[in-house]
Amino acid sequence: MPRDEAGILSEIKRDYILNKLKEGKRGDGRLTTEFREISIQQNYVPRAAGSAVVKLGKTKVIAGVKIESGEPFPDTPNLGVLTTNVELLPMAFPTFEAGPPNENSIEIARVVDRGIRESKMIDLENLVIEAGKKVWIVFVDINILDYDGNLIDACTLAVLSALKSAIVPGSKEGGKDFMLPIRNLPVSVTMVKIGDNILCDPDLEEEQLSSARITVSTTEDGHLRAMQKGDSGFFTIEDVRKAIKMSSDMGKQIREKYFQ
Amino acid sequence: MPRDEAGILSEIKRDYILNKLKEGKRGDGRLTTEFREISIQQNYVPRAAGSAVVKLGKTKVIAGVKIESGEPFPDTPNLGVLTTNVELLPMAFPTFEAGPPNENSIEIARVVDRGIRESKMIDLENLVIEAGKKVWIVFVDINILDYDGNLIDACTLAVLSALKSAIVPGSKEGGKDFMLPIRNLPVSVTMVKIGDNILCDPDLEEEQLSSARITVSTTEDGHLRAMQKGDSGFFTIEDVRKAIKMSSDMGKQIREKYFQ
Amino acid sequence: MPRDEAGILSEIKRDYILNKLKEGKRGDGRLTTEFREISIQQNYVPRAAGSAVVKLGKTKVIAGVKIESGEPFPDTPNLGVLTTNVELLPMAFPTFEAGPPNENSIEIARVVDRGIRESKMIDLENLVIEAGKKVWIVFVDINILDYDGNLIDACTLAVLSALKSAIVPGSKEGGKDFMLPIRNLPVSVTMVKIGDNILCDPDLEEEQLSSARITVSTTEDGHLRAMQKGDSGFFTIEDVRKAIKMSSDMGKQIREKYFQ
Amino acid sequence: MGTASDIKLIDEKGIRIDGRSLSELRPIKIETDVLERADGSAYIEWGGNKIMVAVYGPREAYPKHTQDIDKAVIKARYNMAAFSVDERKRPGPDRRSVEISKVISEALQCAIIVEQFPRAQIDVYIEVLQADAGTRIAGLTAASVAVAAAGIPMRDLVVGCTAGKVDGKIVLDLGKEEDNFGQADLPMGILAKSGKIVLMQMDGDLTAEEFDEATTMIYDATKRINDIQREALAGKYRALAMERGGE
Amino acid sequence: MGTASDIKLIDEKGIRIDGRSLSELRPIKIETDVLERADGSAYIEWGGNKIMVAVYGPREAYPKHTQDIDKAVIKARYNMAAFSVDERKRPGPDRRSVEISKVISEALQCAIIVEQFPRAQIDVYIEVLQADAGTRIAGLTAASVAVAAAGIPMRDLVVGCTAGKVDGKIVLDLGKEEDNFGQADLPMGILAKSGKIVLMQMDGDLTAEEFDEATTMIYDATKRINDIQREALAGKYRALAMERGGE
Amino acid sequence: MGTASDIKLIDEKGIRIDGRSLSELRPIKIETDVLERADGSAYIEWGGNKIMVAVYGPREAYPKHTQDIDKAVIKARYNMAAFSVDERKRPGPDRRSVEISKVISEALQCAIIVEQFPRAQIDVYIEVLQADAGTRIAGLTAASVAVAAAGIPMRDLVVGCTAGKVDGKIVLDLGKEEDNFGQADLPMGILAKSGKIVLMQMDGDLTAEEFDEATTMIYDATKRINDIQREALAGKYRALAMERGGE
Repeated sequence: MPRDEAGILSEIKRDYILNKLKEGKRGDGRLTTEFREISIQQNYVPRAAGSAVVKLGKTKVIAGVKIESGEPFPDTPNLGVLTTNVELLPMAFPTFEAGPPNENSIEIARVVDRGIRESKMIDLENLVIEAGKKVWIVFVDINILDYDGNLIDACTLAVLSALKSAIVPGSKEGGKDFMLPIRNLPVSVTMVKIGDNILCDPDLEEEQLSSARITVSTTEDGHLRAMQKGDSGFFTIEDVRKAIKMSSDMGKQIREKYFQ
Repeated sequence: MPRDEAGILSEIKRDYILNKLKEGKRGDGRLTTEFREISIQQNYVPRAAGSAVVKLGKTKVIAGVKIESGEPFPDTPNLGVLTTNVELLPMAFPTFEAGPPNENSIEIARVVDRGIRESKMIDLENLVIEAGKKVWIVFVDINILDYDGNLIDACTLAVLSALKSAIVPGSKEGGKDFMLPIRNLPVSVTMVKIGDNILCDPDLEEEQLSSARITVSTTEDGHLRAMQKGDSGFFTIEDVRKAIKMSSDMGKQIREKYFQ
Repeated sequence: MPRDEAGILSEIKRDYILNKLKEGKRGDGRLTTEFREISIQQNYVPRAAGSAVVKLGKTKVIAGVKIESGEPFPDTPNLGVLTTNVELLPMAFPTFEAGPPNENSIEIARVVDRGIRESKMIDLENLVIEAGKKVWIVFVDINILDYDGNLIDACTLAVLSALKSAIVPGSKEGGKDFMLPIRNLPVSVTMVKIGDNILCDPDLEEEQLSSARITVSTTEDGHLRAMQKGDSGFFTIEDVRKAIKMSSDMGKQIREKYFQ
Repeated sequence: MGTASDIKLIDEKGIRIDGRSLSELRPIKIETDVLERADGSAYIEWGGNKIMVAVYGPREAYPKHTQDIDKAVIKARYNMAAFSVDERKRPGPDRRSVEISKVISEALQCAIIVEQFPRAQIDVYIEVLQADAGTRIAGLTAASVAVAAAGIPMRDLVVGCTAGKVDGKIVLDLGKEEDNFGQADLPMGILAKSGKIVLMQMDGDLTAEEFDEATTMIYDATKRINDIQREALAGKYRALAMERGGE
Repeated sequence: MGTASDIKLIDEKGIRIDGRSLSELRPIKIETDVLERADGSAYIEWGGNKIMVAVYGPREAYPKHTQDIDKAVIKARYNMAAFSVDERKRPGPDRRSVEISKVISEALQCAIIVEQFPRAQIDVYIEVLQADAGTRIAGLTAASVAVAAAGIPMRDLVVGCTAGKVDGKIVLDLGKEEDNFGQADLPMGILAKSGKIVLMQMDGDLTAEEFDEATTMIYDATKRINDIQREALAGKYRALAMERGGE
Repeated sequence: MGTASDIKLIDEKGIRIDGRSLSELRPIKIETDVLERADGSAYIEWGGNKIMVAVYGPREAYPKHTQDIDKAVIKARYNMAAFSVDERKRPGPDRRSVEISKVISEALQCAIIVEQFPRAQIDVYIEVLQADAGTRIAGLTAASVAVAAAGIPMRDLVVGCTAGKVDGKIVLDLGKEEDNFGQADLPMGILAKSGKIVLMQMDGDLTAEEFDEATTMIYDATKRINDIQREALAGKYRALAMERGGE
C-alpha cells in the first residue's frame, strides 16, 4: 500500500502512536479490537442491480453490482459466475494512478472475492438460466473514493450490502425478477501488527507503522473461509490464533449490528 | 495539437502574422473566409471499396473505406455500422509518435464521424443483409501523411470523397455489388480565433497562434449537424454565430466546387 | 540481441577470439563448422502433448506443445493450425525483461516457425476434425531459460523434439489419440560472420563480435526451406553460398545424430 | 443523436415526459468537501446523475516533459463507474471518455488562473457513479466547484448546461429518453459572469435560428445553475467561518 | 476451493488417492546451480510440479523511483509456462500470478537481510514448467534456496508447505485432485528456524480447531522440507569445496 | 509460401499470369520529395504497390538509453494502412510488421554512414497504402531513396528485389497470385555498387542450384532498379539546380 504524501509518517506522529500503544491505546483512542465508525448507504445507485457506499472512518468506497446473462465457465456449466473488480481511483489518494489494476488492487479484489466465494454466500446453483449455456453473471465492481486505511474490510462491507439487496433481472430472460439468492454473510476482519500488538481495522497511519497485515473472513458458524497475510513482516502462530479469535468476535458484532 | 519542431513559433513570424491580421490579411495572403487550395484524388487505392487523397494546402491525408459483413449493434439491429478511425502517422510531423490513438486523433475521428453520422449521409437502413444478424460494416480509416494545420476539414473532405465512390461488395453475400447509398453531403468548416479574428481553414502557424478552435458541419439545407469547440481559449456567442455563418457559406462553396 | 552485462565484451577477450580466428580456431577450440554439445531431454513435461529441453552449449531452452481443437483460418479451412511463440524469460539473461514479445523474440519465433511450416514437417491436412469448422491447433511455446547464443537453432531443435513425440488428443473429440503426423525434419543452422569467417552455432561472445547472422533451414532432401539474414552487417553472395553448404552438411549430421 | 422512435416525448400542453416544462432544469444539488483526502472535492446530483469530483494540486507536473514553463496544465479525467450505466461498462477509458476528458480540461484551463502556477499540474478527477444524460456538463459544473473548493484561484466559475431538440421543439437539459430519441443535443460550458463559451459540442440537426433559441435558453439557465454552485461554496465558507468563530 | 464431487479422495484406511497417508509429503527433489547465467538458481520437483528459479542481484533498483534508501527491494515474478497446465495458458501475467508474485516477494523480503543492500533490487524469477497443485509453496521453497545459492545473506530459509481439508479430514500437501475437490487449502511460508509465518493464505472452510491441526501438520513437515533444502545447498558447497580442494 | 492450387501461373510459352516474361520486373515508378514536413521522402509504385516513405533525422536518439555513442541508430517502421489489403487490417503493428521493420532497419544501417552521427537516431517511416506482393522490398527500395533525399550520407543505395519459384520455374519479382500460390519466395536487399547482401529472407522450397539461378536474376535486376532510384534522385537535384538557376 502506498505511504502518505511525503512517503513517510512524521517522527512525531510515529512516536505518539507508538507511545500510546505501550499504554494499550491507539492514536485515535480506540481499543485494539475496535473498528472505526461504519456507515452504510444501501442502494446508492438505483441503476445498478445492487449497490452501497460504505464509510469506514475516513475511508470511503462504493460497490455496485450488475447482473447480466452470459456463458458459464466450461468447467462449471451449472453455476452462475461471480467476478470482482477493485479500482483504486486516483481520486482517492495523491499517489494512486489511473490505469489497469496493479498488484495492490488485484490483491484486494482477490481477497474480497475469496471471502464471498468460499463462504458460498451467493447461491450460484440457482443462477442458471439454461444449464451449460446461459447463466447469470454477477459483476461486482468496487471503486475506492477516499483512502484512509483498511480497504479490504471496507470493500467487503460494501459488497455484502450491495449483494444483499441485489435483484436479478429475470424478466430480461423471460422469467421474473428475483432477489439474488444469499445464504451466508462472510465478514472480513483485517488486522495489523505494530510491535507485538495486533490492531484491527487499521487506519492509514497504523498501516504505515505496521510490519504485517492479516485478514480473516468468517461466517455465522464461526468457520474460517478465507485468510490472507500481507506485507513484508511476519506473524507468529500465536499472533495468528489471536487474529482468528479477534476476527470471529468482531465479525459477529458487525454481522449483528449491520446485517440483521 | 502539437506545436512546431521548436515547440514555439518564432517571435518574428508571430509578429508578422499578427500585424497582417490587423490589416485584415493573413500570413499567406488569404481572406479570413478563404480556404487554402484543395486537391482531391479519388480512388487512389483501388483495392479499397472507396478512397481519396486530399491535399489542403500542405496538409495531406488519405482516407480508405472497407466494407465487410458483420454483426449489427444489439441496440440498432436494423442498421449498418459506421466506424471511423484516424491515425496521426509519425510520418506526418516530427513529434507524432506511433502507437494507439491519443486524445488528439480520437477527437479528430469523433468530430469527423459525428459530421457524417448526424447528417445521415450514409443510408445505414439500406445496409442490412439479414435483419438483426448481418449488416454491412463501413470501416473508414484516415491516415495523416503530412500535417500543416486543419486536419478535421482535410479528413472530412477525404472521407466524403472516399464514401461517395465506395462500392458495397454485395456479390460476396449472394447479391450484387452496389454503390454505397449516400443521401447528404455534410461539409465541416474549422475556424480559429486569433485576437478577435475568426479565420477559417487555419494552417499550422495560425493554429499555434490561435486561442480556440471551432468546427461547424452543415448539410445542403444549411442545417447544423455537428459542432466542436476545441483548445483552451473561449468564444463569445457572437463569435459562434459568425462561425456558423462562415461555415454555412463556405460549406456551400465547397459542396458546389468539389462535390457536384 | 542483447550484449553482455556490461554491454561490451572486454578488449582482452575480443582480441583473444579474433587472434585465434586468424589461426582458424575458435575461442573454445571448436572448428568453424562445429556445433557445441547438444543434449536433448524429450518429454520433460508429461502434461504437455509433447515437450523437450534442449541444451546447446550453455544455452538452454524448453519447448512445449499443446494441441487443442478450434476453428481453422478462413482461407485454409481444410488445414490444421500451427502457432509458434517464443518467450525470452528474464530468467535467461540479466537484461531480458518480462513483457510482451519484442522484436527479438518475434524474429526468433517467426524464423523457427518458417522452418517448420515451409518444410511441411507437420501434416496439417490430417489435422482436420470437421472441414471448415473444427481443426487441431498446434500451439508451440518455447521458453528461453539460459542464454549463451544461437537461440534460433536451440529453439528449432527443441521444437523438432517436442513435435516428434507429440500426441494429438483425438479422444477428446470422439476419436482416438494419435501421434502428431510428421513428414520432414527441417534442421536450422545459424552462422555468423566475424571478419571474413563464417562460424556456425555462435556462442554469446561470438554473436557480440559478429557483424551479421544468417540462418539456413534445410530438409532431408537438402532443399532450402527458410533463410534469414540478421544484424546490421552484410554477406557477400559467396558467403551465402558457403553458408548454404555448411547448413546442408551440418543439418545432415544433426539429423542423423539426434533424430534417427 | 439517437434512433427515431414513436415515443411521444412532449405532450400537447408542452409538458415533457418527466413532467418538466420546455425550459425547466432537472433538480440539481451540489455539495463540497465530500472527500477527506483530496485538496478539493464536490458532489453533484443532477436529475439521476450522481457524480463525484476530486481535485489534487497544483503540484509539480509529471512526467517532466508535460510541464509548461508559463502555466499550470489542467488534467481532467472523466470516468464512468462500471455500474453507472444500464449495461455494465468495462473499467478504463473508452474513446468517448477520452474526448470528454479533453474538452473538460480545455474548459477548465480557461477558467483557472493557470499563469500563477508555472510547471504545475492540477488534476481533476470526475467519477460518474450513476449516469442519466448530461454527465459531461454536470461533471464540468461540479468540477468547477471542486476547483474553487480547493482554493485554486479562478477567473470565473464554469457552468455546464445542455439544450436540445425534442419532437421538433427546443428544450433545456435533456433527460435520458430525450437524449436517446431526440433530434439534437448541444452541451455547453459557459463562464458564469462573462458569458464566454469554453465548451461546446453539438450533434443532430439544428437550424441557425434553433441554435439561437437553444443558446438563449442555456444562458438563461446559467444564472440559476451558478446560484446553486455559489450556494454550495458559500455553505463551505460559512462552515469554515463557524469553525473559526468557535475557536 | 473446488467443486463438490462424488470422488472419494480418502479410503477407509486413511489412504489418499495417490497412496499417501494423511501427513505424508509428495516426493521432493531440489537442485541448485541449474542455470549458467543467473547469480543463483534452483530447480525443484515436488510431486508433479517442475519449477525453475533464477535470482539476479543485488543490483541497482530500476526504475529509480522504486529504490528504497534503507534496503533492497525483492521483486519476485511467478510465471506459468503456456504448456504447464492442462489447457494452454496464454503467456503473460494473469491476476492470480500477480497476487502470488506479491505474496512471495513479501515472504522473501522477510527472510533476506535486505538492510545490507540499500537502493538495490533482487529479482527472483519463478518459472513453473509443469504445475501439479501447490506451485506457489514449491516455488517459494525453491526461491529461498536459489537466493541462498546466489550468496545473498539471509536470516533464515523460507519453507513453503500446504495443508488442507479433504473428505472432512486434515491432510498435508494437497495433490491435484485434492486441490480441485477438497474443502480447504492453507498454503504457508515459514522461516525454518524461528517458525515465523511469512506467507499465509487460506480458502475453503476450516474451524479454528482444524486450523490448529493443519498448522501443526505444516510445522512438522517444515523440518523435513528444510532438510531437503539444506541438503541441496550443502551439495553445492561440498562441490565448491571439492573444486577448491582440487586447486 | 501459399497454398497449393490448380491455377496455372505460367503458360507453355513461359508467359506469366500478368503477361510478364520470367525475368521481367513489374513497372516501377519512384518520386522524391512528396511530403512537405519530413526531412526526406519518397513515393514508390511497384506493380500495384503504393508506398510512401518519410525520413526524419538525424536527431537525438530518444529515449536516451537507446543512444549508441559510436553511431546513429536506424529505426525503420514498416506499417500497412488498414485499407491496403483485401480484408481490413486492424491498425497497429502485428508480428509480421515488427519483423519486417527489424530487417529493413538492419539493411539501412549497413548502407548509411552511421558513424557520422553518434547518439543520433534516423527514423524511416514506411507506409504501405496499397499492398500487392513484395511490399518489403519495394518499401526498402523507396526508403533508401528517401534517406538519400534527406541528404543523409550513404555508402550506397540499397536495392530491394524478390525472386521466387512458380510452377517449378524461377521467376523475378513475384506478383500477387504468384506470391499466394508459388513455391518459394526470396526477398533480398542489395547494395547497388558493391553487391553486398544486407537483407535476405526466404521461405518455400529451393535447391542450391535454384537459389543460384534466383540470385543471378536478382543481381541482374538490381541494376535496372537502381537506375530508377538514381533517376528519381537526379530529378530532385535537377529541380534544385533549376531553382538555383532561377534565382
